[in-house]
This record gives sequence, C-alpha cells and structure tokens, in this order.
Amino acid sequence: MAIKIYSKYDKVKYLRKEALPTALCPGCGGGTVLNAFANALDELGIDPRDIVVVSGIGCSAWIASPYFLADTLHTTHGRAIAFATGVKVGLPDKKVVVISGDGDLASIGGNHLLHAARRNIDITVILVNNFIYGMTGGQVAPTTPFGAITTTSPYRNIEHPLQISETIAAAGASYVARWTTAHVYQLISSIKKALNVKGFSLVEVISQCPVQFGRRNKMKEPAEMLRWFLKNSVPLAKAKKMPPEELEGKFVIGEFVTRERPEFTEEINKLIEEVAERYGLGDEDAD
Amino acid sequence: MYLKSAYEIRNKYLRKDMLPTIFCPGCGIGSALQYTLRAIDDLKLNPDEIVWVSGIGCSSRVPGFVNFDGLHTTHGRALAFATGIKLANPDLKIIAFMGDGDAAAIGGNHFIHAIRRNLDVTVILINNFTYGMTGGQVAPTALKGLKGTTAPYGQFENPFDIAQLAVAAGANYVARWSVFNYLQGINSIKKALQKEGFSLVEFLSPCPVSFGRRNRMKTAPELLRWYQKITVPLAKAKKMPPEELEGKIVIGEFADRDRPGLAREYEEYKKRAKKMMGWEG
Amino acid sequence: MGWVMKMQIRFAGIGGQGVILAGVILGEAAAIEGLNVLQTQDYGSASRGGHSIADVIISKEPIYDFMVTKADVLVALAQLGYDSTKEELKEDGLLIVDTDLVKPDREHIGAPFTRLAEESTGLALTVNMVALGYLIAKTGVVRKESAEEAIKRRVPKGTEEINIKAFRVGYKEGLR
Amino acid sequence: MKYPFPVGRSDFIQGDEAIARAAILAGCRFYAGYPITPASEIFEAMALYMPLVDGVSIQMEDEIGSIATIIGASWAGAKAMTATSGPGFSLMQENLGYAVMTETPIVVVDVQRGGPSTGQPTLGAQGDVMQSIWGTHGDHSLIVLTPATVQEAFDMTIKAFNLAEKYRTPVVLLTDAEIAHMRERVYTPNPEDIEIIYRKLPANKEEARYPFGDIHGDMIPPMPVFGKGYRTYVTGLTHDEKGRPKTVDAEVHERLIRRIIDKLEKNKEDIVTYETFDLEDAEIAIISYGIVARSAIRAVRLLRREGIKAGLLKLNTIWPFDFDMIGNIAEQVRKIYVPEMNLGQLYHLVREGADGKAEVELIPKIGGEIHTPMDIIERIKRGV
Amino acid sequence: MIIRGDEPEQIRLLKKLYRPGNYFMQGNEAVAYGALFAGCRFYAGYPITPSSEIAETMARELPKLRGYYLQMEDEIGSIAAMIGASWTGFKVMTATAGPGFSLMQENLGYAVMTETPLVLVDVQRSGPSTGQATKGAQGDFFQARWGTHGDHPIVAVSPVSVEDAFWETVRAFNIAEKLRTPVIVLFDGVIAHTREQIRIPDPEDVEITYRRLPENEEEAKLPFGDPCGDGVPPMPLFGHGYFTHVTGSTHKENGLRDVYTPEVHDRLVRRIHRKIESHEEEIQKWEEYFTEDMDILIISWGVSARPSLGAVLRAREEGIKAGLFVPKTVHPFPGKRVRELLKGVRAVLVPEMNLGQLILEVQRYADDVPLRGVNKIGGVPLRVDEILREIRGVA
Amino acid sequence: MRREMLFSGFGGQGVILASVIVGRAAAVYEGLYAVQTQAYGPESRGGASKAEVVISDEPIDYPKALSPDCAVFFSQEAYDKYLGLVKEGGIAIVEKDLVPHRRPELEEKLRVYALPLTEIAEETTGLSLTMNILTVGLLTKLSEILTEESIEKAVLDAVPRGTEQLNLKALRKGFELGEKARKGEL
Repeated sequence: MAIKIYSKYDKVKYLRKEALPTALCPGCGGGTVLNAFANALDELGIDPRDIVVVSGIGCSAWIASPYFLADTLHTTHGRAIAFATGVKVGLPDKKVVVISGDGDLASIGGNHLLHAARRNIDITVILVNNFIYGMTGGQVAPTTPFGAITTTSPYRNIEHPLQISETIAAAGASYVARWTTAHVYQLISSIKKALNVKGFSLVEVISQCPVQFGRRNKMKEPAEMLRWFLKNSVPLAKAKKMPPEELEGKFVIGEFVTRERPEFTEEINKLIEEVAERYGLGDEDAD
Repeated sequence: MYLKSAYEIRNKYLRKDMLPTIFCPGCGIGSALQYTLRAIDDLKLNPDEIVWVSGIGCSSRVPGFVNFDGLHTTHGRALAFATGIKLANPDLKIIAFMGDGDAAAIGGNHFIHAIRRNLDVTVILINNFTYGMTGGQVAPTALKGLKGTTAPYGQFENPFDIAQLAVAAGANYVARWSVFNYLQGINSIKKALQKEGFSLVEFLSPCPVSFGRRNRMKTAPELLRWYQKITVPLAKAKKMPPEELEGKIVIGEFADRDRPGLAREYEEYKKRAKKMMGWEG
Repeated sequence: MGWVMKMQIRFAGIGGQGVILAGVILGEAAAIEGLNVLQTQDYGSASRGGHSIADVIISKEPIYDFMVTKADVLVALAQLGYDSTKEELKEDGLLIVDTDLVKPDREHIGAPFTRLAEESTGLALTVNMVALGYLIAKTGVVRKESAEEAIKRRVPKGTEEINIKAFRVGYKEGLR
Repeated sequence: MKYPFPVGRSDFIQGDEAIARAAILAGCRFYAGYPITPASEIFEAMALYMPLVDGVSIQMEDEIGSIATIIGASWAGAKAMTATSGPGFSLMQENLGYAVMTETPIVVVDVQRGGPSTGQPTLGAQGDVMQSIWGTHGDHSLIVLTPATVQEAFDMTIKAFNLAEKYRTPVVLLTDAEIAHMRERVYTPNPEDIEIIYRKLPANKEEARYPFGDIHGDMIPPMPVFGKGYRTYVTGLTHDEKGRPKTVDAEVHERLIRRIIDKLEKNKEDIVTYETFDLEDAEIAIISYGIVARSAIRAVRLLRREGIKAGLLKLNTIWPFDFDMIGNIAEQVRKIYVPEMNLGQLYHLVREGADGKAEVELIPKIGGEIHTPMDIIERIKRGV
Repeated sequence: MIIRGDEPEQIRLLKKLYRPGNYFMQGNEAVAYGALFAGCRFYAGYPITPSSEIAETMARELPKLRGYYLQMEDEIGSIAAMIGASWTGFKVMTATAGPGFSLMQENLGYAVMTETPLVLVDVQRSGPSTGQATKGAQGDFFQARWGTHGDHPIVAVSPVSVEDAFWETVRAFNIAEKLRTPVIVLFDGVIAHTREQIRIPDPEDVEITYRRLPENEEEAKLPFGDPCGDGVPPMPLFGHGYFTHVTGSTHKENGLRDVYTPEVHDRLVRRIHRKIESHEEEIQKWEEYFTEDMDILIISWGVSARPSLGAVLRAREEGIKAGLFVPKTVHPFPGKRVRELLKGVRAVLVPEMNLGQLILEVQRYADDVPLRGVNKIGGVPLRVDEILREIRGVA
Repeated sequence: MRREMLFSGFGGQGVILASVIVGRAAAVYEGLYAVQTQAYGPESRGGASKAEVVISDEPIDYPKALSPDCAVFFSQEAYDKYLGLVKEGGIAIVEKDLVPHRRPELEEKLRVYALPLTEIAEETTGLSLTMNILTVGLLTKLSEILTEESIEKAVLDAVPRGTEQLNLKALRKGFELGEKARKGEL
C-alpha cells in the first residue's frame, strides 16, 4: 500500500475549531505529532467518538488538549496515566490515548507510567520527548542529554537521560517504539500499531523544541534539530551490536517490544465473572 | 570469612534501648539487617560516617534499631531525602533500607530517578510481596494469583521485577537473593557498599504473618521451601526458555558497572560553573 | 457476679493470641441478643508479640464512651497484657487470668487456658476461645448459645468445630 | 566571600530573583526544586548561583521529591530551600508536616497563583493563605511570612531562614505571581551587615542524646545533625525526647505536639511583625497583607484626604496569628475591612480575633488582578 | 456501572448479597457498605492505617456487584483514577488517612475545579506527619477545608457512630452527585475500628441520587455553564459522543481553557462557590439535644460528639442546664444555626480530639460568649467523665 | 512625585525590555523608587504585550499604573485597548506605521508623538529590533524624569554583550528625536 500523507488542512475535521490556533510555538514538533496522530486515526478509520484523550501539564499536553475533537481530559501535572486508568476501566471499549511530554510522564509522572506498563492496561501513550520543560521556560528534564545546557543546568547537565522506552519495555508494556519527528511514516505506522495492540503501548517521539532547547544548544532552527535527530538516530538492530560508549548521545529508534501479555481491564473483568460464578450472582435464574 | 556470632554483631550495632524490634517471628528482615551489619563490620566502615534512611513499612523501622544516624521518613520518599543528605554532605555513606511497597509502589518514581542520577546510595530492599505493616494488602511485586487482603480472589495484575527495572534504569550494582542465601547476600552487600553510585541488593524475604498465612504458607520454613522452588540462579535461567521462567524469580548478580556517582558529578559541575563564569582558571 | 445495666470487659494479651477475635465474638454474641454493644481494640505496631487489647462494653442503655473507662472484668492472657492494663480494672472488678502465663499481684480467678487449649484441641491458638468460654460461664454476660452462634459467624471457615470445642472446654472449666 | 550578584548597593530585580539572592546571603546552600510557573525564576537563579558559592542546586523528579530532598539536606547540616506554586505546594503538604514533626528548619516559598487546581498559572492570587496554615494533616504549627514588595521579599527571605534556624521549624514564604515577576529597586546590604542566625547545635554528646527534648527550657532542642557521630534517629512518627517512636503513648504525643506548637505560640512577640499606617486615631481599619496591602495604603491616603479616618494594619506574619492584637484594634474601630485576592481566607482569622467587637467585612477579588485603591475605597465609602 | 436504568439489576444483587437486619461491624465496614448501597461501583485506593479495612471490604465486595476495585501505586494515583472513572459515569470513592490525604490535596482541588463528583473518606489519625498510625484523632478538620490551594468550597460530613457511618456515606454520595462536587467523609480512627450494631436496610429503602446528565446537545455543550439555573451543570459523560473537554485550568462554560481573562476566572470560581452556598440548606445536617432551655452549650463533632452527649445527659441529671449541638455537615459549617443557639448561652464548650480546630470555626459566630475547648490528643477518645468535669467547671 | 509609564505592543518588539531599562535607570542610577510589572500570558508568545513602570521619590504603594503619564504604543491592538487610560495632558508615543487607525477624539487631550519608529531604527542601526531602545531614548527626553547618563548605563546593563554600541546608537537617535520634539521641531 502506498503511504499517503494528508495535508493538515484535510485533518482539520479532527480538531476543535473554536480552540484554534494552537498555542504551540513556530517550529515545535508538537504539530508533527498531532498530524501523525490524526493520520493514524484516519487510516484506521477510528471514529473520534470512540476515543478519549487524556493529557497532563506542559506544552506537549497541549498537543491534543483542547485541540483534538474528542472527549479530552486535561489533568494535573504527571497524573494523566492515572486518570486514564480510571477512564479505561469505565470505558473498556473505547480507545484511551495519553498524549503528553517527557517531563510530565517520565519525571513527576514516572511512577504512574511504570505501573501502567506493569499492569499492561490498554492505554496508548504518545510520549513527546523534547528533552526540556518548554512551558515553564526551558528547565532541565530527566531526558535532557548529558552535557546539554538548560536554565536549571546552566553549566551543562550532569545527569544521564532516562531511557524511557527501554525502561517501560522492562516494566512490562505490550508495545514500545521510539521514533523522532524526522521519521513521520514510521511514527504513523507505530501509532497505528499502538492503537491496535491490546495492552499498554508507548510510542516515544523525540521532538524538537527550538525555542527552549535548541536555542540554548546551538540549534536555533527546527531544521537544525531535525538534522541532529537524523544524524544521531541508530536503528535498534544496529544498536544491539554497538558497544555502550558508542551509543552515548545517540537515539536508538525502532520497535522495542511487540508482545502479548495479559491485559488489565480484561483481567479485572475476568475476575468479576469468576466471583459472580463463585457466589452464584450470574443472573436471576440462578437465584 | 570469619563469622562473628550474631550476638556480637547485635551488641555492637543495635540500640539497646529500642529493642525488642517490632518484627514478627519468622520475618526475614532481621536476617537482611544482620547481613548488612556483618558487611559493615567486615569492611570496617566507620558507623559515624553512615546514615540509614528509610520510608514507611516494617523494613523501614530498621534505622530505629541500629545505632547510626537515621532518618525515618514518609512513605516512598526515602531516596529523595537521601539525595539531600548525600549532596549536602558527600562524605557520608547512605544506606536505604526499604520494602517493596515503599520502593516500588508509592516510591517507584524516586527509585528510578535516583538510579538515573546514579545517586550514591546502597539500597537494601526487602521484597516480601505484601504490605506487612498495614495488614497484608497486595504489593506490586506480588506474583499473579497470590492473595492479599485487597486481592481476596488472587492478584490479577502483573508483577514488577524490581531488580530488572533497576538494571534498565542504569544502576551500577544490582543483585537479588533470598534471605536464605546468606553468604551471597553478605558478599553482595559488601560489593554494594564499596560501589560509587547506586547499588541495590534485593532480598526475597518471608512474611509468614501477613503474606504466608493468606497463601497457605503459615510458617517461615514453608516460605523457604517455596522460595527454593521459585528461584532460579541467573546462569541457569539464561539457558531456560521464557515459558519455563514464567512464575519464577531469577536470583544472582544482574549488574556490576562503574559509572561516576552523582556526588562526584556535582563536584565536577561546580568546577565547571566557576570556570565558565571566570571565577577560576 | 450480677450485672444489671452495663458491663465493661477488657481482654489483654499479646499479638497472636487472638485477643481481638475474642472481643469481637463476645460483642457479636451480645449483638445477637439485642443488647447495646461496642467493641474496640488497641495494639502495638508489631503484628506479633506486641501488646494487644480488646474492649467490649455491653449495656442495656445507650453507650456513650468509645472506650472502657473502668473495666468490670479483665481477662489477661499474657503478663505483658496484664501489666499494661491492670490499672484500668475496678477495685472490686473481676480478674481472670491464664494461671500459667500471668502472675497477678491481686485477687483473681482463672485456669491454665493455653494448656487447656493444647490438651483439648491440640492447638494453643484456640486459647482465646477457652478464655471466652470461661468468662461467659463466670459472668453470664451473654448466653452460651449466642456465643456459639457468634463463633460460627466469625471464625475462619472449616474451623468452627474446633473453636466451639475449645469454647466448651473453657465454659465447663468456668462452671466448676 | 565572593557573590555572583552585586552586594552593598541597589539593583533593579524581580521578586523571584530577590528571593534567590537573599537566600544565598542568608546562608542557604541547598536548593531542590521542580519547575512551575510563576516560581521557576527562583530556581533558575539558584541554578546559576549555587555552584558558584559551593552550594547545591538540583532538579528533582517532582515537588514531593524536592521537599524531601531539602529536609534530608537540612539534617546533613545545610540551610535549605525550595520554591513552588499552588499545585506543587499541594503536593508538598505531606512532607511539610514531616518537617514540622521532625522540627527540621527549611524554607518553602509558595508563589501563589490563581486556583484551585491548575487555575491561572501566570496570574497572582492569595488563595493559599489557609492552605499554608492548615494544608498538612494533624495538629501543627509553622511560620508564614507575607511580603508586599520586592524589597520585603528579599528581607523576609533572610528572616525566614533566621526564624527557621532559630525555632527549628519550617517557614513558608507566601508570596504571589505579582511580586514574583515584578521588578523593583532592592537594596542588597553588605553581607557583614546582615544578621544571620544558625541553628543551635548540641554542645556535647549528652545534649545530642535528646534531639527532641526541651533541654534548654526554651522549647527548642539543639539539632544534632548527621555525620558528627551523634547517631541521631529521626522519625515522623510520634517520638519521645530521644527520638524513639512512641506510637501508642498518648502522653508522649501530647507533650511533643504541645511543645512544637508552643515554641511558636509562646514566642509570638519575636516572630510576628506588622506595620501600621494612620491607625492611631482610625475609626475604620483595613487589615491586609502581601501585595494588596499596597493598594490598601493608597486607599488609606486617599480616604484621609476626604476626611475619612481610615488606618491600616499590614501583617508581615500571618501565622502564628496574633488574635489579641486584632481584638485590640476591634475595640478601637467601628469597622474592619479585609481586602484579599481570594473569596475570604485571612478574613476568617480576623473575625475570630475581632470576636464581635467590631464588624468585619471582606473585600474579595479573584481573577488575577490586584485590588485597585478604588476597589477598596468604594467599598468603604458604601459603609460610611 | 451503576447509572440510571441499571437499578433493578443492582438492587437484585444487593438484596441477594446482603440481607436486611442487624449486623455487628466496624465503622470502616459500615462506610464501605454505605458506599455500596449508595451505588459506588469504583474504588481506587492505597493501603494506609487506619483506613485499610474500607479498601479490604471494597476489594471483597465490589467484584460481586460487578464493580471495580483498583489498588493504585500511591494515593495521588488513586484519586486521579477515580476522577477519570467518575467522568465515565461511575460513582467513585477512595479512603485514606492523614499522610495520604495530604498527598491527595492537589487532585482534590482538581475535582473541585472540574466539578467531578467523588467521595473521599479521611480516616483521621494522630498527626502531624506519620504520627501515631493506629490512633484516632480529629486533627484534619481544617485540612479538609483548606488543604488544597486556591479559593475553593468544600463539603465535608462527619459521622458519630458506626451506624451513622453507613448513612453519612450514603449522604456524601448523594451530595456529591447532586452538586457535582467532591465530598469528604471526615471519619476517624476510633469509630473506624469500633464494632457496634448496625441495621443494614433494605436496598430499596435507601434513597439515592444520581448526577444530572445533559438532556440534549445544547446542555452538553455547557459542561461548566449553568444551563439549569441552579449553578449545577449537567455532566456530559465521556463516551457519549459529546466531545467534552475537561481541564483543571481556568475554563469557560464550554470547558475550553482561558487562563488570562480575570472575568472568566471570577465567573467560574464564584459559581462553584455559589452552587454550594445556594444549596446549603440541603447540605446542612445537625443534631440538637436539650437546646430549648440551656445555659451551657456543648458543640462537638464526630467521635467526640457521643461522649459529649453522655456528659450532657449526666449534667442534666445533676441539674445543670446543658445542651448539645452536633454538626453532621462540618463544612460548610452550620454557622447560622450556631449563631441563633449562642444567644442567651452563658458558656460554650467545644470538645474535640485535637488542639482546637472546630472551636475556631465556632468563634466566628460567638460574639462575647466565652468559649472553651476540651481538647485531647494522643489517640485516646474523650470520655464522658472528662467532658462532664469541664461542664461542671463552667456551670 | 509619582510617574506612571505604560509600554505596549506585541511579543518580539522588546516592550518588556524597554520597561526594564527605564525602571532600572530610575532605581539603580537615579536613586528613585521604581516598580516594573508586565502582563504574562499568551501575550509573551507573539500576542499582545504590556509592561508598566511606576517611578517615585518615595516608596511606591500601589504598584500598577492607574492612569499613565506616558505611554508607548507599538501596535493597533495596544493602542485601541490602552489609549483611553492615559492621563489628560500625558504623553503618548505611537509607532505610526503599526497604528494605522487613530482616534483623534482621544488624542486631543494628549501630547501625541507619532513616528515611524521601526523605520527610523532600521535606518539608524540597520536593525529594526533596536526600535525599543530608540523609543526609550525618545521617552527619556519627553518625560524628563531620568538623565541620559542613567539611561545609558541601564541600557548597557540590559542588552546582550556585543550589541552595546548598536543599542547606544539607537538610544542616542532617540534622545535626538526627543530633543527635537520638545522644541516642537518634529
């Protein structure tokens, strides 16, 4: 099948017109993510009525909130996945999607991310990793590359970035992939897979923030950042053969896991059926 | 290794006025504690330079019983408190004594971020699959099907493998044993204590009262037999197909590497700052 | 010992003796009889080995206190339990002890409950039922039948018989 | 000692920046934080300055971690601070209580913004007043300071550290987005002219055995910091004088909590500060604090011009609260007005203090704009 | 999920599982059963003493009623998950104690701001901090009112006995649903662990309220407006195709954020306050004893109310004209009634298990009447004789 | 003496920096009291932008401008929104090219100076960005509160390293224009 990219105007039907224009800065990778998400939905033919989008706090939380025309829950900082857990249990037949940033989901919200992966609850998380807290003015994030300059690591970052995809794969997710905004086709295809996987799925998108990150790290233009992504991306298969020191500063891209594991809402509903049977609560005739 | 009597260790390192401990008969925390104290003793570490930190739960009461500086904090936050102590006084060695609920449920986030930063701390983690102190609720480490007061029909969630999580997040040293592997346990703690950066020694530890009783293993020996059944040494596990490993717990040393610790990195950072601002050459 | 309006009963022992369950069963029995009843407990942080106290207030009138203010009856199953709560027993109150395990410094009655439990059921754990039987026989605070019904409701499934057996041993001892 | 900012002269800086500089001059050498509008500039300044003065500035994974970290640092002997805003302040409440219970000197800056919840991140408010006093669970007491100008933000930050160290207690500096982002002239004294207080340390091993005992009779135990060989044990559980957990002993609990509360209550004279403006002969009193007090001063001036005898009490400390002083004012005046950027918070405390002796009226305003002097004047004139 | 239309099946299950009649149970269990009868079918929690029995009971019973029990990774996750579930139509609850309550404060504010119905049970224990975990207290009175940041109203109810715990929990759900607001059950460790008799009613005799749902697209477009004129907007649930946007940031009537316009914030936050204030009469509940002719008024709440009643009865026997006022709704405080009662009273005593919190609330309405606190902390409940002694002292 | 100034335009024009320079000159180099505040919000992301400075010789109570003595308008939106606030007889500086629709009835009571500021800046320094600094110079001369020296010092404190001369050039052009304007030669 030929891959076809729709223009963003075509996808405006998926957006809340009264909320536009978005508050994203020019050159932000968030637009690419929104577009990729809309394309993925469109290709899968999913009705927006069957989706609930949940987000936290930060620029990337604004990618879908309030712009995406579906039920959208814009929550507190770091807690989107916990809110989404409640939504998914309540609406097991809907697709629950969390779109938010690296600071939101992996710093303050890291624990919820880990535990949702452990539970393998059927939520799709699109984690937009731009290495920075964009909205509050460019502070260091747990994903900021070693050595990068930010407003709270003005002399360079001394902490090592959290490898989100690797960690979440270890925590038990069903599907994990990482791409950059320079890999749009792969990104769309991964979001589609993620939406179809039964279980916890994570698509980590390395995305450019020229204003808060690029500017302080000699990449003022979005294009410079995209070139940086492309130059340093290493496919997973190749990365496996590389020694760790060579991988320092690289972005390993690809699909980390695709596997079937028991899913949380199915398991909890199975349990309820078992209990009903045990106590003879099934139906009136059983009385 | 010359093994001192338990009495000698106890006499040397415990606060007499805090005894007896709160631990139930058959509990494994005492063993893990003894291994830790033995490791300290063997290494001839100076107790005045060690701070014990803990959160909330049965195992978190340990810093109260040992005669060291100790900070018994809020639930899940021990490693964040430890970050403050270590960076404010890098000469101190920090031991965090934690339970699985404390470290991996409520404290999961501080756990992975402390590892990411490579905070200089040795975590002794007591994994007993349950919240012992609050009466036996299921913990995120509880294997599928195990029972707890909040999973009266058997756990339906998937469990965490804390040691693997620590490896993935980048810890310098990670090992897991059951409290019955005492030599390996002591050796691992000794290695961990000598490591710069983050080190973790996880112990599978029996809780007959809150956990065992609800899972048809009322006594410590029954739990011991169960541990023997479900644990697989790393070397052997590597040769086993995944389906055979289902429901098993791998024990052994999982990581042993030497990335620089946070305290040292911060010292470098200060130097760099002064250089950048022209304060120092 | 006669009681008209209100009786405050305290069980005191150490964790693991089933002290609280004894209190709960006595409370349940009183409830079955339609009496006003209130049951509370206090225990140390250790699940095993710390002090463990169960209070039961039974009254024909409404109960306003959430605690035993002065006990009419104290059932002590361990020295630690006795020592930590003996002050709360009324001067003319009734002290019941496990005579093997508690050495009280005042007038008391009792029997070697733990030993009786082991001998009759093979399980020292049923000491709480033996003591409960003894208490009910001595005070008549609730009827034997109500207590047995309460035991059936409260003990783990499959252990009803063994617990009732222990209860009857204590009850018989109390009638002596 | 060299400072990374000008000292001994005036500068024109934002409230956030002033707080950071003052903290460093007060001896703060440990900062842990998490970015949040409108407090981030404090963090950014700390990140810039701290490594230069051999201090630590670290970004934690969340606000819970941030306050936990500074408590740890304080027990390792450092003067420590964090800064946040509403949502982060809510997250810190549990460990703020821990600091109260363990008598750990720390300074927490809450830069208030429009709430509840995420609300209006960039706009000022005074919505966290009662939260700063009552936000953590259980009976407790701490100190809350409320600056009204950037200079006061500077001065009160130093004071906050001094009070924290002197009384071994957490101190909340309760400011707001308006002051945080406002630039004003700030005079930074020469460091040798600044009075700096350090916590009392144990004089000897014997004293160190009672980290929570009133051994000097002033209700403030010396603090045996870690690493000195004292083998101190610190717990948030109810503990006795030696620090041993006593979780079922009612008397120990009562003794501990009463002392923690009394050490502040009984030293109110030292802790509580306020300023009055034309209050001596006033018939109408305005009681105000923080940024709104500035509108209130102007209102008083304008009212006086019109012959209305108004006066102002500007509170610099809102907890502990001097109920008696409010009572005295209530006896003197006809009516008390409380303008606040909320729907009535400090107002409740004023009413408790006034005890029915004078009518108390709230002048609320929310939405992110501070009261104009006219907002206050109109309301008062309506009553005259 | 129990929403309108699902009642017959739920009543059938309740009837099958719980026979009406007298039971002997703990306060915590009573709260759990109250929730189940009120229609709660989603619980997300984290273990903490002395509230854990509520979680345990819910874990055991909810699956039988086709409801969901989730144990989350922490208290923050618990309240977040239940807000998410509430937006899918569940009646939701969590229970915790002081430290967990402190952690939930941020998202409690979120629930206020997004007008999400939920019930939060705080089983108060001795604090601050970890304090005395197994001991009861009443130290969170003001935290319940002011614990989250920003201007917000709050509703809190406080039961005085085990039986009351059942009914106050039901009432908490009804208020939460009716007014689209979080409601706190300010419970305590003493009653939580006390066993008493309680009458479990026939489920059909328990009156329960459901949140108002939008009747048409127009109403659904104003999830934070006031289309019905009573300040309580109908709640357009997720999954119904309304494309609702929910945010904790300041938002317009249609739910879209506007965090810069002062008027939008003013309108929103004032309506949230007004919807509580204008329904105060329905929310208010209190009990009075001997208030027709009294010299001395005792005002007490929760666990301290019952020994207070015992003391008042004893005082009356001694000829002291004492009366008792017990607010069951503690926030918003029934100040109007208290102000009336205070007229002509010589002295007021406020017994509570803290160092004086309710007394500050009473102070706002007490002009010139001397107030005295009867305070006790450390986990041991106030006793009849202790309160009686204080009454004699002012008689 | 209390003087209030308003600076308004849109993000990227350096509105806030201009206000900081004026405040700084007053507070640090003139020994006066000064408060500078700004509107945050979407306005810092390319939307409308507003800043205020209050200067006084005594401590400043109310920190916001009630009715500005001087105001600067760099955009039509700002002009429409805030012109009405300016005090009678006050000074209004208008970027002529960016404010095409003027309201003579409101301007009547004010001293209005409308100039193609951006264009002049570009001609002077080659950089339209220096328009804000040029305006500060103009305002300094017109408002007569601050001296040239203090403003120059404040500009040097505030602008990025390496751009000092460029900005001083713009500033001095502003002084020059202001001088002319005062003399009525504009």
